[in-house]
Amino acid sequence: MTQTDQSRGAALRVLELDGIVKTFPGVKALDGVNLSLRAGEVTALVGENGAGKSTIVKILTGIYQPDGGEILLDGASIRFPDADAAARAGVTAIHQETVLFEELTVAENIFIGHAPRGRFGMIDWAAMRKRATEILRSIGAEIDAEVKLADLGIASRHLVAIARALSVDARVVIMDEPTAALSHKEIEELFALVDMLKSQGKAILFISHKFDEIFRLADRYTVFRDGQFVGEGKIGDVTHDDLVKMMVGRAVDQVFPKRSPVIGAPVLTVAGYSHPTEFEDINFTLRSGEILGFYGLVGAGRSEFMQSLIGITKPSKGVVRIDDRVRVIRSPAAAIDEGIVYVPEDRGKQGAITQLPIFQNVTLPSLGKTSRHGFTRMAEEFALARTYCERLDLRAASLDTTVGSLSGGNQQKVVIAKWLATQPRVIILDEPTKGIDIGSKAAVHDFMAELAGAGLAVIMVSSEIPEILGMSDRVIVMREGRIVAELEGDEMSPEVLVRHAAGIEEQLEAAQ
Amino acid sequence: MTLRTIPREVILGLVIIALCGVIAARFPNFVRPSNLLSVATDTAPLIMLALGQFAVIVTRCIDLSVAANLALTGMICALLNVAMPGFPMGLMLPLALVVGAGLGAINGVLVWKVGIPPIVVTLGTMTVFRGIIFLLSGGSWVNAHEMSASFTQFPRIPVLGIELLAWIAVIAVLGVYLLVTRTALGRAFYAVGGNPHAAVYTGIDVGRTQFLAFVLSGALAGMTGYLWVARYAVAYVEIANGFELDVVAACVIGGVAIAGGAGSVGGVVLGALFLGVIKNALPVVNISPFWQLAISGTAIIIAVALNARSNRPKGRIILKKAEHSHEPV
Amino acid sequence: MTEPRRAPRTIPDRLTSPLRRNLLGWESLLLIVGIAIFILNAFASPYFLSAWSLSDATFNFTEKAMIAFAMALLIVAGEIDLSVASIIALASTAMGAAATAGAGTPVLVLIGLGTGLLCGAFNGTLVTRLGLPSIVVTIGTMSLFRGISYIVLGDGAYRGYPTSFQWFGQGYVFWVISFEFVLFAVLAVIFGLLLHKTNFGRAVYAVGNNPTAALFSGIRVARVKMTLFLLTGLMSGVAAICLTARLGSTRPSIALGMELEVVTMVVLGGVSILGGAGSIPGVVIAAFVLGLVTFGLGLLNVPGIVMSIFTGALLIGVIALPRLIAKWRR
Amino acid sequence: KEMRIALVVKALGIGFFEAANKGAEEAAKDLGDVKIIYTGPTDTTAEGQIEVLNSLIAQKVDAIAVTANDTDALVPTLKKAMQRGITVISWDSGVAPAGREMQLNPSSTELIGKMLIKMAADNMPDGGDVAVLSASSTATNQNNWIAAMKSDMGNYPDINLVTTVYGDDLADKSYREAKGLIEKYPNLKAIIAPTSVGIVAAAKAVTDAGKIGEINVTGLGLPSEMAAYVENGASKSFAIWNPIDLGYAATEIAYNLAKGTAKAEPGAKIPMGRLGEVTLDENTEGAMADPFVYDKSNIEQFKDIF
Ligand SMILES: Nc1ncnc2c1ncn2[C@@H]1O[C@H](COP(=O)(O)OP(=O)(O)OP(=O)(O)O)[C@@H](O)[C@H]1O
Ligand SMILES: Nc1ncnc2c1ncn2[C@@H]1O[C@H](COP(=O)(O)OP(=O)(O)OP(=O)(O)O)[C@@H](O)[C@H]1O
Ligand SMILES: [Mg+2]
Ligand SMILES: [Mg+2]
Repeated sequence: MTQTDQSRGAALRVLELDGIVKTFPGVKALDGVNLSLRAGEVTALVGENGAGKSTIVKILTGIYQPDGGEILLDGASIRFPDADAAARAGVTAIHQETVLFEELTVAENIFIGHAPRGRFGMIDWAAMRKRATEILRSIGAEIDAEVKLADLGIASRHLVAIARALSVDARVVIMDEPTAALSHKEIEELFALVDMLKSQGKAILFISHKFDEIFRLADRYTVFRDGQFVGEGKIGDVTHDDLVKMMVGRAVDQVFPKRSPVIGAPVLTVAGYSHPTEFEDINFTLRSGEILGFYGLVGAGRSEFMQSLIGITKPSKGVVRIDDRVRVIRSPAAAIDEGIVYVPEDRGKQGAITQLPIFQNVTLPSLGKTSRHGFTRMAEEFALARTYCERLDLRAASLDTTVGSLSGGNQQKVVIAKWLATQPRVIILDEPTKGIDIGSKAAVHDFMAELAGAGLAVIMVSSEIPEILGMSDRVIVMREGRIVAELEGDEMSPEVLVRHAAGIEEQLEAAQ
Repeated sequence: MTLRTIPREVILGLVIIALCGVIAARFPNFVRPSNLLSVATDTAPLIMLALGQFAVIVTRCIDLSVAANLALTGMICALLNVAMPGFPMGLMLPLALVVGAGLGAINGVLVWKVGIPPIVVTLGTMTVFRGIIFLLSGGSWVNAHEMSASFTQFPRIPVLGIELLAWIAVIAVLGVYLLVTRTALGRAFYAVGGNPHAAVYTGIDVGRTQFLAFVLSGALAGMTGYLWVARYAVAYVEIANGFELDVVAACVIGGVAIAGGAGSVGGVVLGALFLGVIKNALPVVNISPFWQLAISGTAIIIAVALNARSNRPKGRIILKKAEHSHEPV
Repeated sequence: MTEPRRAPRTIPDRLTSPLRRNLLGWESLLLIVGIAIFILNAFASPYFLSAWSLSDATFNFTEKAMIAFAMALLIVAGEIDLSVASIIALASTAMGAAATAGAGTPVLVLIGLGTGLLCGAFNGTLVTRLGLPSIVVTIGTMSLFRGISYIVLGDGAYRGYPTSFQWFGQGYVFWVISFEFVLFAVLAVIFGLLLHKTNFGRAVYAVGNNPTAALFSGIRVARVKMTLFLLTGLMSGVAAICLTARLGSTRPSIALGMELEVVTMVVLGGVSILGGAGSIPGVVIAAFVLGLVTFGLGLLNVPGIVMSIFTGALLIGVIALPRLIAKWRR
Repeated sequence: KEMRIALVVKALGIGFFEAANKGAEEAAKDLGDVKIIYTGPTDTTAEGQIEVLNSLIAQKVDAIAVTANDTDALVPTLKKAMQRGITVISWDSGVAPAGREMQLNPSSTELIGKMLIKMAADNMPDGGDVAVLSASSTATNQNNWIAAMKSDMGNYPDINLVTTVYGDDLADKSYREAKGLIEKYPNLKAIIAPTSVGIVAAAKAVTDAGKIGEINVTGLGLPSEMAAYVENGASKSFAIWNPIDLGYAATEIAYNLAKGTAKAEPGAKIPMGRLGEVTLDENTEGAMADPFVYDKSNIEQFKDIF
């Protein structure tokens, strides 16, 4: 690098972190890390689950206070005592967890904390609605600003979170896994947005586990590993494999496990399953040893349908056969008894009990196995939990730490471990690798393959095409609560999947 | 329209009207305008306390000390009146407001700065406040003849034919309405209660917001304390004992979510009026006094159950045809 | 597969032993407070350290504590029952009516327990079937249950309890050890085991911390809650038997206001009012602490209302202290 | 050694009992070697009184003079007290005979009942409706007086008792009940409230409703609390015995029984210091004195005393 290059770089650096340290009870989340963000550039922050990425985001937005080190804004040292201070300094973020208010309207969710004021300092609702609608339109989201957030789906909520981040006039925009809950179309719109922000000279920090996104968007990269700074540089100077190596400390092959499926007898047959508002006329058969992929855009109703299979919602019509016998499943407990388990998508709400320790989470659905006469047996619980957690390469200080203190990806592993421990016959995994790092993803995939090999029937709901194609023996595509295609073998290609999921195929058929 | 799509305020309003109708069938005098007005006036203290409680519950807290705060502030006003009969009445109400707010602030600080759960804090201060009344008054009553006439007459001063007490309640309702719908603080109440975690991310100081809700609740309780003591012309340790549960019940009947984040001023006022009608009607209608407790308990349960039915979470609407017919089955 | 996976790392079971964690826990703090109060009492009043005094003192908390055990489980599961005192009134009234009609002691006991269960079932049904918040439901049933007592009894009273029945409230098992105290101790052990050592107890914690995740994990959440309401009703029935036997009569105002004392006991025992955390040993110690405070102050003839300043301050103080220390350390 | 006599009241903070305490202290001073422990629960519950009694038993006081929240519920505890050698008497609101050595009634129940209806009747020459506002439905003395009053109503054929309501000795509840009475019975001529809390609330309700002169409030009350309403005419007259004397008498009796200078048995005469002596009937009950009527003519004189 030449002298001028360096000084120009320094001038562009809007925000710098120097030697940031952050410890939680028992964990050193950040151990003297550096990070610099430059105007008009996208910096990708990569690292395994628990590397400390989200922690840095929280420090930058004033939610956590660092135990050591310095934050420099335009070269001057600064502190962010709370989220408001960070926003006023021009730092805004889309957090990993959606942090919104169900009972408030979309407009208010976007503007709470900095609502436009009218006379007597009272909130100007009209102005707020108008500006909210403008911002939503600018990111291509067709969401009514006046509806309650509770009435929106996950994807729309995420768009509201993005709109909120844009509602402050920021110089630094942070995005912590913004695409995790978005589908193809919305991701494209987000990318366009990032390009626009870049052209406006904003400094952007982009966090993602998806490498294609990183190579597509980022100008620079920074790598953390286990709370430590590993390296940084221009994205053009590294290859995919280099980056993975820096992140994990070794090479990881992205190839999905090779399987030679032995497909057996039908285990689960669903016929004419319908619900008044959520899905209609679902028919399919699942065989032992098979991995059946469910693809669709986010919001296609896959989760709702899967949840009705385990008795969370009641279908209005249709039957389920298990081993050719009709069964009515009224509750998840009954489903577990039948050998059907569902690994939910929303791990914070449905998957994990974050306040309880890891081992208690893992054994919760299998308490019958680790107890005698209804009395719990600690040693057996630990043994069971350890077996499955270590298989999934969980990173945790001990099995007695609470799940809430784990990183997002590690929480996901606990949730998967918990369901595997029930030793089911049919396992439904809803977005099983959402938000988990590349190494752990491979571990989950391996494990899925192994389960299918051992004769389990697996349903995998995923919105990631490579994962669907790499893992499934057969794919069902859902759209607006209906099955629109069932694909096998050579029919399974990215284009076909997207066309069915987006409804292009249907339009074509209708046109003919 | 189904039961679920009608706003709860309307349902509650209809229930109250129906209730009045039933009472009128047995006792026509009950629905005379003058009597209805007097019922509303009698309910004013409950409305004011419920407004404060509403703010507190919306922020995901609860204030069980309101009745004790009322009693303590009322006793302080009464003792002040006895000691200085010349104390100007124009200042008595603001003074009660400040004293009440101070007591509310004690709750608020314990919740905000020490981080004790609100129900624990207020369960504690509830008994402590009552104890302090005993210490202040030596356990004896302050009676009508010890109070100055202007002290006891204040809440009854008629303005446009309606007692001042009722006007003060109306002002409190409007004030709280503007506060929660049109100010940043009011919206922060909802945000904090709806999702405290997210509130931190949006730069709202959760503890401070809850503190302010407690101060509001305390101020309203204190103000009501003076009005109560003046109206009934007596102050003693046990006044309004157990009233906190009525206040909470009024809020919940009015549709305030006990888990925080949801509720409306209109609902709260109607919830309080519902209880007010029942409490005032029972002694009037020819019902054995021994039935009153069971009846008001049943009424609370039915009101809450009705309310919950109109508020069932709807399933998501994914199917296109379902979206158009828009009639959740 | 081109490269063997990294050998999995071993995760230790736990970093701190359960014993050490308990030593630093809430229960220890409370125990210290309890011992301090005991010593203070012994110094403050010459009458305190006598076997009969201490035995009499236990009556100040045994009945409340029995309910508090069940209430602790209910609160851990994220619900609450404010109608317990009214259940006592109703159960006592039912027993009184039966006694007047000539029922014997065993029948009376069954009626007391049965009424408690019925009331618990009523609360539980409203909460689990209609999905109503328990705090509100039980504010309503609190009036309803006691209201029924008033309807039945009016300004009258039931008196004619058989002499053998009175043993439940006035009997001594051994020297100064009353029946109530023995029952209290036995129930403490049963509830301790139930919450801390059984699958049901684990389900209670799971439900209290995250009912949705618990449901998805195959726990029958509604059934767990229903069981807890039944249990609370049952224990209110047990307390009704003891209290009625101790008083030897029933009026509708029996046990008025006891619900708040029970909740105070549970919360002082370290049960998180928000659900999901708490222990039975904590509640047991809290029962002793509250009993000692009221009895000790009673010996000094401190009026009850002034006592309540102490209990209120104790409640806030004991909970505030560890938090303040943690803050101050940082 | 000084003798410790506990004066246990229904609830602390009620003016009537505070006055009784004054009398007890007066007796203690007269007797010289007596210490009064004035105590009671905060609200009028039997359980609260039992806790208080338990602590008194533990303190080994010499005598307990109690006015009961519940006739029967205190019996087991008081029996225990007597077994441990403590002298137990009840006064004002009595305890069932098994739980005490004697009961001191402020006045005879019949006399009070007669007085209640007479005070109402004296001010309603044309007869009409009257209603009773009582304290809690479990209060023994209230119920007895009302029963006695009802049995004397045959002498007043023009007077019609329409209902009995309960204010639970809570000012606001009593007020609401009184208002309800006024609303419901347009022809109501008098409210009889044999409770010092209820009578004040009723007088206030009548005043507020602008019914002074139409509805007369009478019953049992304290001059200090009622003075304002006698002056404004809401209450023409009311009665009470002197609570100071009552406390004084209870203390004297407890002292004499504990000392052994008298024995509580049917027919016994027990000295009460300056008040002479009380004679016990077959239920070991005795009456202290006749009730005394207060009206415009004498209220000034007493309102600062009790
Ligand atoms: N509130 C907390 N209390 C205790 N430990 C925490 C807390 N938050 C984070 N940690 C720990 O800090 C470390 C870093 O977590 P962080 O959430 O920053 O990881 P991440 O890089 O964002 O991972 P992911 O890719 O899974 O989102 C982890 O070991 C986590 O367990
Ligand atoms: N408005 C809402 N109310 C309640 N739950 C919702 C709402 N929107 C989404 N969810 C839940 O969040 C999760 C994710 O929703 P998402 O928008 O992904 O829809 P989905 O039906 O899961 O679609 P798919 O699984 O096909 O992506 C689901 O479990 C869904 O039940
Ligand atoms: Mg993260
Ligand atoms: Mg989904």
